Amino acid sequence: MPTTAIAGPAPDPMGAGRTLTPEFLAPETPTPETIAHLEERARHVRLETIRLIAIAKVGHYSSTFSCAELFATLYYDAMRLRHGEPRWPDRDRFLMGKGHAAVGLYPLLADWGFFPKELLDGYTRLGNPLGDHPDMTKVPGVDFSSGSIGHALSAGLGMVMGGRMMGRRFDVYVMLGDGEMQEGQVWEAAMAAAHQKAGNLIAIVDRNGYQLDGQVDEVMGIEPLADKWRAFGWEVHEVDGHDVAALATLFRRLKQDKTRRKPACVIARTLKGKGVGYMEREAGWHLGYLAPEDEAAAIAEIMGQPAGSAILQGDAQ
Amino acid sequence: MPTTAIAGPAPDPMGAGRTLTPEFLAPETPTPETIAHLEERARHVRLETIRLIAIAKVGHYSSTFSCAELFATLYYDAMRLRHGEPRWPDRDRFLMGKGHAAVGLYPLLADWGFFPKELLDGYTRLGNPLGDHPDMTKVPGVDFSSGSIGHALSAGLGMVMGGRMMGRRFDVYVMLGDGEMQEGQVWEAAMAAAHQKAGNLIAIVDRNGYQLDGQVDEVMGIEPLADKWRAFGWEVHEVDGHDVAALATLFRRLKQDKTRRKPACVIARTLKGKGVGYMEREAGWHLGYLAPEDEAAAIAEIMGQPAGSAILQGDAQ
Amino acid sequence: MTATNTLAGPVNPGSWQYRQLNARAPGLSYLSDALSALVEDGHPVMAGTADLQYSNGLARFAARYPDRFIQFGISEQNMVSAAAGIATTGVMPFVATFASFLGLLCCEQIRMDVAYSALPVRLIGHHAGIALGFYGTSHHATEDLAIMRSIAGLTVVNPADGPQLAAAIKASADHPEPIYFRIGRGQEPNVYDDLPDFRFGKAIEHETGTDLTIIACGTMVHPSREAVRALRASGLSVGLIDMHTIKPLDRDAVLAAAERSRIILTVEEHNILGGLGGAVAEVMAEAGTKAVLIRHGIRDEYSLIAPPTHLYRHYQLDAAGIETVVRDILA
Amino acid sequence: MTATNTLAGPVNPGSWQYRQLNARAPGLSYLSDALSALVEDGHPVMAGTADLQYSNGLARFAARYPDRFIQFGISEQNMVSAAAGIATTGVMPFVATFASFLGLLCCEQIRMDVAYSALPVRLIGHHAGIALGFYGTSHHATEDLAIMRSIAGLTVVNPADGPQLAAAIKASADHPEPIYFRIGRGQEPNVYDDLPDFRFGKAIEHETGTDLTIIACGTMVHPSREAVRALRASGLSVGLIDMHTIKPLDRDAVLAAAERSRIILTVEEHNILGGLGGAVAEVMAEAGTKAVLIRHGIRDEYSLIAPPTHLYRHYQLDAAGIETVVRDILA
Ligand SMILES: Cc1ncc(C[n+]2csc(CCOP(=O)(O)OP(=O)(O)O)c2C)c(N)n1
Ligand SMILES: Cc1ncc(C[n+]2csc(CCOP(=O)(O)OP(=O)(O)O)c2C)c(N)n1
Ligand SMILES: [Mg+2]
Ligand SMILES: [Mg+2]
Repeated sequence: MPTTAIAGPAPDPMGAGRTLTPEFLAPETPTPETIAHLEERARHVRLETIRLIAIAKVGHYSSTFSCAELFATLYYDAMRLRHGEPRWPDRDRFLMGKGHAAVGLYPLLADWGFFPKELLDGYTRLGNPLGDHPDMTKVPGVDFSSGSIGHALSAGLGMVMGGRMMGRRFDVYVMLGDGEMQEGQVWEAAMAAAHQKAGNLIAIVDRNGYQLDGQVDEVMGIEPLADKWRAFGWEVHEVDGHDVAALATLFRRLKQDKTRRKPACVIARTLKGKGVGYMEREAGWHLGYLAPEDEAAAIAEIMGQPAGSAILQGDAQ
Repeated sequence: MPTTAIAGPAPDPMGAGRTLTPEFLAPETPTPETIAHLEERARHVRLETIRLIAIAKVGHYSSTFSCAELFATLYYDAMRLRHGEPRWPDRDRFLMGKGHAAVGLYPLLADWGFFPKELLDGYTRLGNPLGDHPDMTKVPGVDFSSGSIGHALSAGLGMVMGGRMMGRRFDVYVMLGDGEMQEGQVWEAAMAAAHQKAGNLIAIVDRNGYQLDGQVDEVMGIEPLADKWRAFGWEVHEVDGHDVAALATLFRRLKQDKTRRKPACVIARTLKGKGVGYMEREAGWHLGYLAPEDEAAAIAEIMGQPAGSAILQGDAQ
Repeated sequence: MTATNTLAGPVNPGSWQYRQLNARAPGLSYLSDALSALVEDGHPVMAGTADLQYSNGLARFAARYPDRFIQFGISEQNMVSAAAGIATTGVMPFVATFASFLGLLCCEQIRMDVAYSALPVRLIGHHAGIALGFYGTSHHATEDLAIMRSIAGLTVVNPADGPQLAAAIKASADHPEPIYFRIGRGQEPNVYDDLPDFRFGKAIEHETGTDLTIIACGTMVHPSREAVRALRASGLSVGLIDMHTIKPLDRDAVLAAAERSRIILTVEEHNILGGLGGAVAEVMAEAGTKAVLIRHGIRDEYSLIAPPTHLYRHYQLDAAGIETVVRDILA
Repeated sequence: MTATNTLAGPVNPGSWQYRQLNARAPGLSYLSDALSALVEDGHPVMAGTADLQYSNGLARFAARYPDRFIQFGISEQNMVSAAAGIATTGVMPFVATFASFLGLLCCEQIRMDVAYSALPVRLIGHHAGIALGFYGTSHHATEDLAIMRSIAGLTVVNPADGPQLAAAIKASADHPEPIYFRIGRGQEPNVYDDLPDFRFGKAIEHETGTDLTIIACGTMVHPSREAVRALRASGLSVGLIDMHTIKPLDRDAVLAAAERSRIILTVEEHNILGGLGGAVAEVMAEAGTKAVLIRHGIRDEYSLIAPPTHLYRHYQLDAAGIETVVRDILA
């Protein structure tokens, strides 16, 4: 794959004064074409999320928006997959501790030919396999079922151990919510993964700052998060979770580093609701529903247009 | 309480090259009389442990021996208790994550007049309240039932929160095993305690290096342990868990520091089986039984006599 | 207020987000209001949840009594064990989360720290059964009654609606045992008026019948009542019992019904193994009643996903479905 | 070897420590040996435990196949979820810990990651019931059958002894569903000879009788058999069924016994609510059998503490106790 060096630290779109560490500027950076493609795929995730939630009439908008770039980068750059072969034994695995963002994953699995795209249109309808949380027994391409927050890292570790015994080498990516850090089982798994030197296990924390009841720091503070993972024996990387170039670079490096004996934790700084202004500012959009007019405005904003007049009709809530 | 300054760092009986930090040498140090008393009480714990296990015909020798000085210092120096009043609402609380060491606690509770000493003689017999693990519904003075490793820190935090609401100020001491660090619920509680600024919650880790199946580092490594607690928002103190002077000094300081807003974790470096040579060297004595002759030799060793001839009759196992 | 572009939110009345849940599920108010009433009566109540204060409506209680509310974040097990610790200090803790997490994830903490320790903790498992529809199995709880019923020293209550929940919470102030309350999603129609009579362990007989008696609990009482009305209107002698307390079970009510009716039909939003049906089966088999038992509910399988009402229809757990089940039995 | 003072250990044959458990509980070998046999037959077996390799005897398997053994430390929930992950790769994982921790603490992980995910994980809950005597309630499991039975898609087996466990493990190689094996402490006398016939869901009839049939499971089969011998010797017509599979339950065996006998007595080292007694009650009540059911076991209470054999005597769960229970019933 051709590589292009990035000239300097990428600007931090979150404006929090963070800069990307040199690691993210290493040779293995994606081309502008790749970057554009990943950005387009992230937009696709957001648009499909809106479309599918409109069918269900309730869904997890902002949880999915915060990890759209993560989904895109993993499924179109980082992971080794085979089109149409969801059960290829040597594929990389992807698990979601935050299974409630599955609505953003399904379109990508359909795109990979793991199931017919038409299934998406029946999202959450009786008899359809696609629910709010992913079910591995029903949905080809879902590597593990979830919905009960906190199990996924353990299951991912199990895949590493099983792969080791079966003599297969694949990487296992586990995406976790930042609220999920409060579940004890995550730390059981973290400790065990370090003990087992699970170098091919990669945890990704979607550090969007919010959980159901509000700001993570107010509900149940989890900082200093990087110190926690380090103290549990992990190699820690912090990255802007909406910068596909930085993400792709980091995941490529992690994949290439075959000598790593520690599992790696990627703390992805994100915005919950990223892409739709009012969602970025209102925790409640973890779960909700957009009536058609509001949906149109959200779509317009995601497509890069200034938010439409519908939003200006009345007071903000 | 009169105080005596210790001249210099106390020698480290574990010979591991550790020295006590200046904190332990602060003014509030116990008198030589107190030290002698605490040491005598720790011996009492060990001797009673041996006596009671002989009744049960199986028990946790080495788990109890490692925390004998902790028991003694807590119950005869650190904790605020009232003789004969196990339910005094303002008493300090003591909980055991490692409930399997309760055999060493019962004699102290009897000593405090919480129940008749004669009950000890029926340890584990049908109808007697004293079992291998402590049961708060049966044994006056037991502040919380345990046996399932990992719950105690949560329950202790609950006591802090309840006391706060009821306007009572007491300290809550929770003794945890080092193997117990592997239970995720411990970290849930640790995170929550820091979030709740539970300054009157004190966790004590009996860092004896062994769990049931062997060395903690081999079974499931927990280091760097102090870093873990710190990353979870706790103030951490490391201390020689067999040095009653150091322990008493530390616990006194922790009690006096009413400004602390962080919970405090005391990592007590101990020897599993401390006091009986072969137990210190053989992990199997977590659970076992000593026939009368071996028991006599163990008692002799604890009493400070060189181990008797019984031990030399045959081969070591 | 002048809305700027970036601050503006949705404006259409059909749009809603999580914090507005209470408006969409009015039944959510009962829990908070019943707890507030206890506080007003001078009881040392404390409430807690695990990152679900809008789902169970405790946000309402928290706003009113911030010092009596504890937010545990996503750590249900810590919450239950901590509630037990809280209870040792004389406080009366109520902790709430989805029934799937309370009744299953915290099952061992409930046994050890709450029930075996005999501490008066009140556990509220909400959105029980298949109420969370297309959230799927992780969020369904069709095992919790069986699990909680196996735990000694625990009272297990499955109120039919908000008013009965409120009555049960009021009654709990004098109840010495820990209690597991199993409730729905706050969108169920009410069966009872405000604060109906409530006694732990005392079933409520709505109708008596000789052909068949339905024994229902929780969310199934309302559709069962609708079904019974229709069945009686067409001349069938069908009885109905609201078995709100699953443990201790009202044996006398079961035996009286089994004496009177040829058939007992249990209806529950739960696996037909081990829950209400299982509890009634134990009484009937031991008494050797002449009546036979039929259990209606989730037939030992993982529910499909779909919106809740679609699932109730699919599994014949709505009024029409229950009516059909009874007609088929009596045909 | 010349023993020096500090290195010397106990020398008296009566003294023993944890690592010597296998010698004291010979039944502990069956698990490891059965797994080793699977390995030898070419099955991709992996075993794991949570800091209890001497308690369940897996140390023996670990010594033989270190690469097929995973030590999880004291983190049972991580173990169960990881086992599910392992199973996705084609490996057949067996994970073991005390039944109290497996069946209760890990209940939600078992439902979500194992049963709902339909992964062929094998769960071994050992020292079930009150086998851990004076370790007390934390280590007792008198709820696990009720809990596991409520979980869809899980096979629940309670072998009577080591040989039957070995036979069930052998049979499990071709069993598509996840399995919960509930076993004792490895000190039970054997009921069967080496590798007896075993079919999941097919009960074993030891004796038939018209007065009463005992349906027992697990550790209660042996004392029940002793009791039945004595009862029959004194002229009573008492049958005995080993109901090793609690789920799926052998309905036909229950109904045949209920047809033949006036009374069915279930005997289990478990709460009489929801477990074997509950499962049999469901079948009997639904069939409307003429026979009545009596459930013997732990009567919905927390066991006293005492050495196990004292407890079995106290709760009438030994041969003499079961015999007395039957005589009292038939008196
Ligand atoms: C064990 C468990 N408890 C509670 C829930 C309910 N729940 C769903 S999403 C959520 C908040 C998740 O927050 P976070 O992990 O930060 O994920 P985000 O959506 O912000 O990415 C909660 C509490 C759950 N799914 N599982
Ligand atoms: C939840 C749980 N799992 C397993 C056990 C069995 N068990 C009893 S003691 C022990 C080892 C404890 O080791 P550690 O915490 O280091 O305590 P120590 O005895 O060394 O002080 C284990 C695994 C238990 N009691 N609880
Ligand atoms: Mg979040
Ligand atoms: Mg230890």
